Amino acid sequence: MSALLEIKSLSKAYPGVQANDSVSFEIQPGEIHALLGENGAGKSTLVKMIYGLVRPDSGEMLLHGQHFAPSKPGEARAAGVAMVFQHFSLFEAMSVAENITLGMEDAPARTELSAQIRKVSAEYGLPLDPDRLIGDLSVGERQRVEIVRCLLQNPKLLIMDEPTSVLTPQEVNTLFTTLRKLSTEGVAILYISHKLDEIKALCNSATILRGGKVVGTCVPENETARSMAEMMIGGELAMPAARDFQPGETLLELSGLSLPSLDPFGTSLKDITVTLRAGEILGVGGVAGNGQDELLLTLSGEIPVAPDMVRLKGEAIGNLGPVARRKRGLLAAPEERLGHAAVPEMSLTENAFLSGRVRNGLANRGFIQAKKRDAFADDIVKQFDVRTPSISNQAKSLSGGNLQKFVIGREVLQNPSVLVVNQPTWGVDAAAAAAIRQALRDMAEAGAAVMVISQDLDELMEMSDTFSVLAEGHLSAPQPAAGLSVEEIGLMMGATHKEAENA
Amino acid sequence: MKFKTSLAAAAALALGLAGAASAQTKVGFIYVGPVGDLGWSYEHDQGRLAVEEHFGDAVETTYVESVPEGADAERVLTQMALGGADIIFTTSFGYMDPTINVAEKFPNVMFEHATGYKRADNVSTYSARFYEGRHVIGLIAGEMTETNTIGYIASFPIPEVVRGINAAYLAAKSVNPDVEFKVVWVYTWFDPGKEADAANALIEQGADVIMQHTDSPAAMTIAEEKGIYAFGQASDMMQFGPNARLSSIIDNWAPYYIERVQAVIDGTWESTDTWDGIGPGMVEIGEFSDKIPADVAARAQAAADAIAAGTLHPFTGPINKQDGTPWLAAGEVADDGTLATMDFYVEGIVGELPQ
Amino acid sequence: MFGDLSLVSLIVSLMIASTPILFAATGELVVEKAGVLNLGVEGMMLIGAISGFAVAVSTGNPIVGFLGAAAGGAIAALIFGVLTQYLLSNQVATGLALTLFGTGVSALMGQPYNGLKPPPSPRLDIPVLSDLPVVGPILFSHDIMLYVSLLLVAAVWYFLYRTRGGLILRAVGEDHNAAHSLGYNVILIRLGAIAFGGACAGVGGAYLSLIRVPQWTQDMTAGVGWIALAIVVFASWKPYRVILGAYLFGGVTVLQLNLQALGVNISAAYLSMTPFIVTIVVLVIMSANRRKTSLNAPAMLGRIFHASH
Amino acid sequence: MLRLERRRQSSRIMFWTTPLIAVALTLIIGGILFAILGVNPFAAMKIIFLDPFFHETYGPYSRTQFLVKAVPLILIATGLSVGFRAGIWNIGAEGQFVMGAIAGAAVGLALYPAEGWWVLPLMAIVGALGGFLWAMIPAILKIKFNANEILVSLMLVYVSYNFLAAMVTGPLKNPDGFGFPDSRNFTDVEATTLPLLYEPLGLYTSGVVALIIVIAAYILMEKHLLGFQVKVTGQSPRAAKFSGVKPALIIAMCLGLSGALAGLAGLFEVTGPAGKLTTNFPVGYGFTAIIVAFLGRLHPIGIIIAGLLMALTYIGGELAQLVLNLPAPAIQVFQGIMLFSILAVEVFINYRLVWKKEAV
Repeated sequence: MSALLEIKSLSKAYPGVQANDSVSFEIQPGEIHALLGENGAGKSTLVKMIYGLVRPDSGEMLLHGQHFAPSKPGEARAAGVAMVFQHFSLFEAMSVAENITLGMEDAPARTELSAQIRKVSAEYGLPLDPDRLIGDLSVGERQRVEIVRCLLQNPKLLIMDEPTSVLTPQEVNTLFTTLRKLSTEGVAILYISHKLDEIKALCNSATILRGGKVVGTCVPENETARSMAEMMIGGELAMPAARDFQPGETLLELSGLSLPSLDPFGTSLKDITVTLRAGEILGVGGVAGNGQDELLLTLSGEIPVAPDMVRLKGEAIGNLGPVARRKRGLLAAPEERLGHAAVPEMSLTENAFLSGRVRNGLANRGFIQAKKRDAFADDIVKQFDVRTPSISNQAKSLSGGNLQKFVIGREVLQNPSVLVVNQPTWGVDAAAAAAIRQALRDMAEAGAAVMVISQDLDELMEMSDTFSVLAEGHLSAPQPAAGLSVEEIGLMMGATHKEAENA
Repeated sequence: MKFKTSLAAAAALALGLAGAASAQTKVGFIYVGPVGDLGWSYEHDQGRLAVEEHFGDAVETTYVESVPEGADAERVLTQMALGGADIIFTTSFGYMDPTINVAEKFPNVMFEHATGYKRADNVSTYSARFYEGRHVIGLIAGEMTETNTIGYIASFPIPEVVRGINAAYLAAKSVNPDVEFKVVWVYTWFDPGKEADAANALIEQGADVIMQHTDSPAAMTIAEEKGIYAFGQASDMMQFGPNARLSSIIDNWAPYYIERVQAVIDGTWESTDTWDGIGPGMVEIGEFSDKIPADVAARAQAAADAIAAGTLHPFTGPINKQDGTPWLAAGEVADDGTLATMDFYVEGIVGELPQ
Repeated sequence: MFGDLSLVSLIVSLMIASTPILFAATGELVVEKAGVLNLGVEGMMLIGAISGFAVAVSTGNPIVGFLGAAAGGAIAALIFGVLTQYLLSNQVATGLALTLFGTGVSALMGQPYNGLKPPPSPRLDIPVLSDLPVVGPILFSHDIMLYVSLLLVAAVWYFLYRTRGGLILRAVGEDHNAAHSLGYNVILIRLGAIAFGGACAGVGGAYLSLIRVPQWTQDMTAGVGWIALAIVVFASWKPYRVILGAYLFGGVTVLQLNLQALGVNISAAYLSMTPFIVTIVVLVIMSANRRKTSLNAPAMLGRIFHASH
Repeated sequence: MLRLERRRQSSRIMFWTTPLIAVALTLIIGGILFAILGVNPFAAMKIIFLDPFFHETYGPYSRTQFLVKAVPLILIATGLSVGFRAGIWNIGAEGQFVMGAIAGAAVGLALYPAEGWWVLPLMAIVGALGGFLWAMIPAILKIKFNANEILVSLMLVYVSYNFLAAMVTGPLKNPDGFGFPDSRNFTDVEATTLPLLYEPLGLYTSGVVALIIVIAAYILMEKHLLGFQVKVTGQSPRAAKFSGVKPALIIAMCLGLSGALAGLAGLFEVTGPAGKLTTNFPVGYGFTAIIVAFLGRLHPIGIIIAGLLMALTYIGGELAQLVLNLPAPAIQVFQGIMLFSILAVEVFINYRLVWKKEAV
């Protein structure tokens, strides 16, 4: 059987980075092929070249044995290559049908398309209403839109970039069923993920990238998650040791925290009640778009609520803004590094000032204390091993991991009583992620309370003392994390989903 | 003594008033609008071109257009004077103070300020008795209207404009006792779109003859389109309304400009206050359209001739003010002082004069 | 007191007074739907007014003149397009520069055309129909371009909401990164929208110089372009509401002049302010509902797009 | 194929060299324009850029006019730049300029013919207040109703023009002015005359005030928390909220400050160079200042340079009209080209041009 897609020594360089360095591999029809690698290993660049978004500097691709060099996604789609992006290419203010049309080459007329969407989506167990606005859909449903859009074009090769990072375990199962069905129909799937258990369960073969080069291939069935991880990072994986958890006094209390959504497509928070004690790390799991951003905003003070809804050490502070909350010891680190936690165009010193001003006294009667500010920035860079030529470099010039270390370090070094972090290690390489997790643990050890909102269940399992799930704006009652299995968590997510639907 | 005036005077003296020795007579003009406005500034520029044509190489003219009144005008005037101008025409009311200020610094340069009231040894003022023209076209309008409604597009409520409305109204009324004036104030000298809208509004309100005291030919083109009558303002505007145009009041600055430049060349220039009308040709009545019946045309022409000869004054009593209080007794003629500051409507005009 | 105010003729003249705004605002709506904010409408209108006038005078054909106006407006808009789309310049500043530039260029171009009269534009005087009372003058006896302006709004609506091209254009304005990753050429689509907006503004300008006034005079738009920009927001980016907005503004303008002509005793200076004040008031009402506004407003309005790969 | 590539770090070199490139571009394109108009481009450039300083006849005087023209532009642009850096687009400084002048002038006329050192400062305060309050209209409408400040502030310009017309033909009309539409001349009374401090440079008190304000603006923007908050708001509104900035406060401050400075500039103009209120009092300083703010890259020092440069093109442009008979609109086009050039090259601070060969 001849290969569906052959990749022959593709290379692509960006300023300062060799994104892909002579990458070669093959995909057979019907094969589910995993592309493994850490962030920055070159996976995304590679699939973008296959999809026609990026042009290789050198090398060649063959599709069905024919020379294949798409200059734009339209050409790739015409040749039978479809792609589901990690960040969906969906338009919130438009309907499902409109979104699907936009991703198709020769879309049929409206009514016919709607019928097709209903038919195909039902066939593959991904039901969709073509007339709903994307903005009103959950993240899982949005992914369905992306997949159905691909399926409608009868692809020969389906590329999926980190498809499960936004799904509940149950949704993951549904997706896998769909993908296996496609595979039996002869569709090849190029599957990018860093979730090794899933790859073991789903993929027939795997190509491993590191630093833009192919460093190995394997049959995932025959490997352990650990062995594949070590191939990815090129070294030994250190597993953290379990921690003793002795809860102290109550620091943060949320009672009946509710928030109608401000943004037309946001999620509202519904009656969240939970307490955080000194020394505790509370992991908040759940799929993005279920109120995670809103929860962080109400805790950071960016969205004020009724005073009683948020209490810090007994004081009602729900109506206070970020500055007043910082003064009292409640700090937060939002998910989005560039544009929320940090200002891209500003230097690290200015970004240190951004949230560090209040607790570290970086301004006197409104006048900026430049020396103190720079010293603080310097401190963060040193203690958190932020790799940057200088503290006067712009935030945008740092790599994701380094900037994340800076952002977390900035809050940790302000010595908070309570720190709320959203996705602390998203898109961060393993070493930096480990450092960040360690810093958060150390803080809890020293008597602070930490709330970690994350979609990475592994991370939550590794760090949390207590665990709860945020779904459709509801927060489940926290349970001790030790001993929870993924299945149980899945059920928690499902349960909250049901609760929400019944509510 | 103003603080700001002494400075440039010093500068000018230090330079020994450059250019004074030049053989050519240098004539400067500053305009408040673009020369392409086809109205006020355009007609002054026609005067400048007439000067150039009349004197040929003996004079050199220069102009700066679209000069805002105030500080900018003062600067441009100073630069003109420094550049060796022998005589400068400042062609807008708002140039009054700048003209006086600059004239103080350049005693050897002659200044001619249009429409103002401040003079000095080297500053003359000149203006046209447009109200004389308005009397003539008022007569025609009064005869030509069938709806007895005359629309008047007015710019700003200043004496010049008020005088025009009163003169036209009195004349129209004298030939048609039922005539009514509808006045729309547009608060701009030049906004073709708005002037066109105003013309339309007046037509909707029944006007079948339009007069205007704004600068663009927009109203004329609307009148042409709607098949009613209008009069050219500042320039003849024949091309914009071959059917609509009954006559026009044309600003003809050329004779005055030529005369004053000649005076400079001859060394006979002295400060004067000129307020000329139809007689000396500063106000010209455009050719009568053949739409005007012969008898009407003859009467209008007779009135124009009488005004030119000084035997008829458009403001001759008895005239009451709008509120009914007497202004001029029978046979009494308005004095220039009252005319220059006129801020009231005469009896019979409806509507309130904006204050 | 309002007895003399004929509603029919008021409507007829407000339609004429509003048409330049309608053209320009409809064009700008398309530009903004693509995610671009072009504040240079005034400049493009002036360039359109003179190019349309010049072409109409030299060919003797007003329709060719309008085509020339569209071309002139589009070319002016493309200066803005190249600067903002390729050189990533700030859209607010570039739009203002375009107005300054357009004002000057149109005045230079217009010098030979001062005082000329354009050829008359064809009118739609359908015999019987235009003599009907009320509907006759309102519906059946205008110049052709007035109908074109209404057709344009309908066409823009159809394009935006019923065709694939319109869908793509809206997608670009909604999320340029997503549109880019689906393979749409964001920059070219935006350039197209910008050129279209310029063409519409140009035609709007030419409506002034060829029909409404009709003559060429320097700076003749006198702020209409800015009003057009306001109308787009106030229409909350919906084509049919642009008609409403433009006619409302034109209506207030015409009404205040009519009230003066009627001799209503309100100071003329204060009456002259009313169109602007009414615009502000309606703008406020339309904006106050944040949720609705943010649904209609193109999410990428005024944002700079640069493909990172 | 040429394409732009984002720099990891903004280029300091380009930050300083792009203005020079822009000037070079302006000279080239402007030169072509002048050549098309039949004017020797070298002569035109010399007259516009050099003669206002060095011409033996015009220079000595033009030098004194430079600040007269530049100071209001700098004053207004400084206020606008603060707002622009916060992403708040006050396009209506022209209206605030007019309202400031009217408010201050009204006080002066009410007190007429009062003598005393306190009259002018009082007028200045009321003038600034007039501009401030006029700018608070778009501010409040934006804060309360989310109304777009670009459009509201702009509509208010037209309202202010009509208001000015009503004032000078009504309550503020000069009683000794023979019914003409203007106010009394403030420079006829010493107490309401803006003092001219140093004649050879045309330096009015307003120039000193402007300098102090520019320095204060620099300190505000570079050394003070408020300036920091303004910048964060402009660059990243979400990060600003995260850091604790209250958007309403920034909106009110930015519009209020720019309104107050525009109002102050209006009052200085009416008590100094212009002398009185007329319907033609506004000459577009409020609009030109927007351009000056951008030319100066929204930076206080840049704005001083840009204000002087803009003043130079006005004064030089008038000389070009006078000497070369260059039409006034040509100068407008030239200014437009200058602004386009500045905007076009700014991209190279954050991006660089790379040559990409077509691969595959």
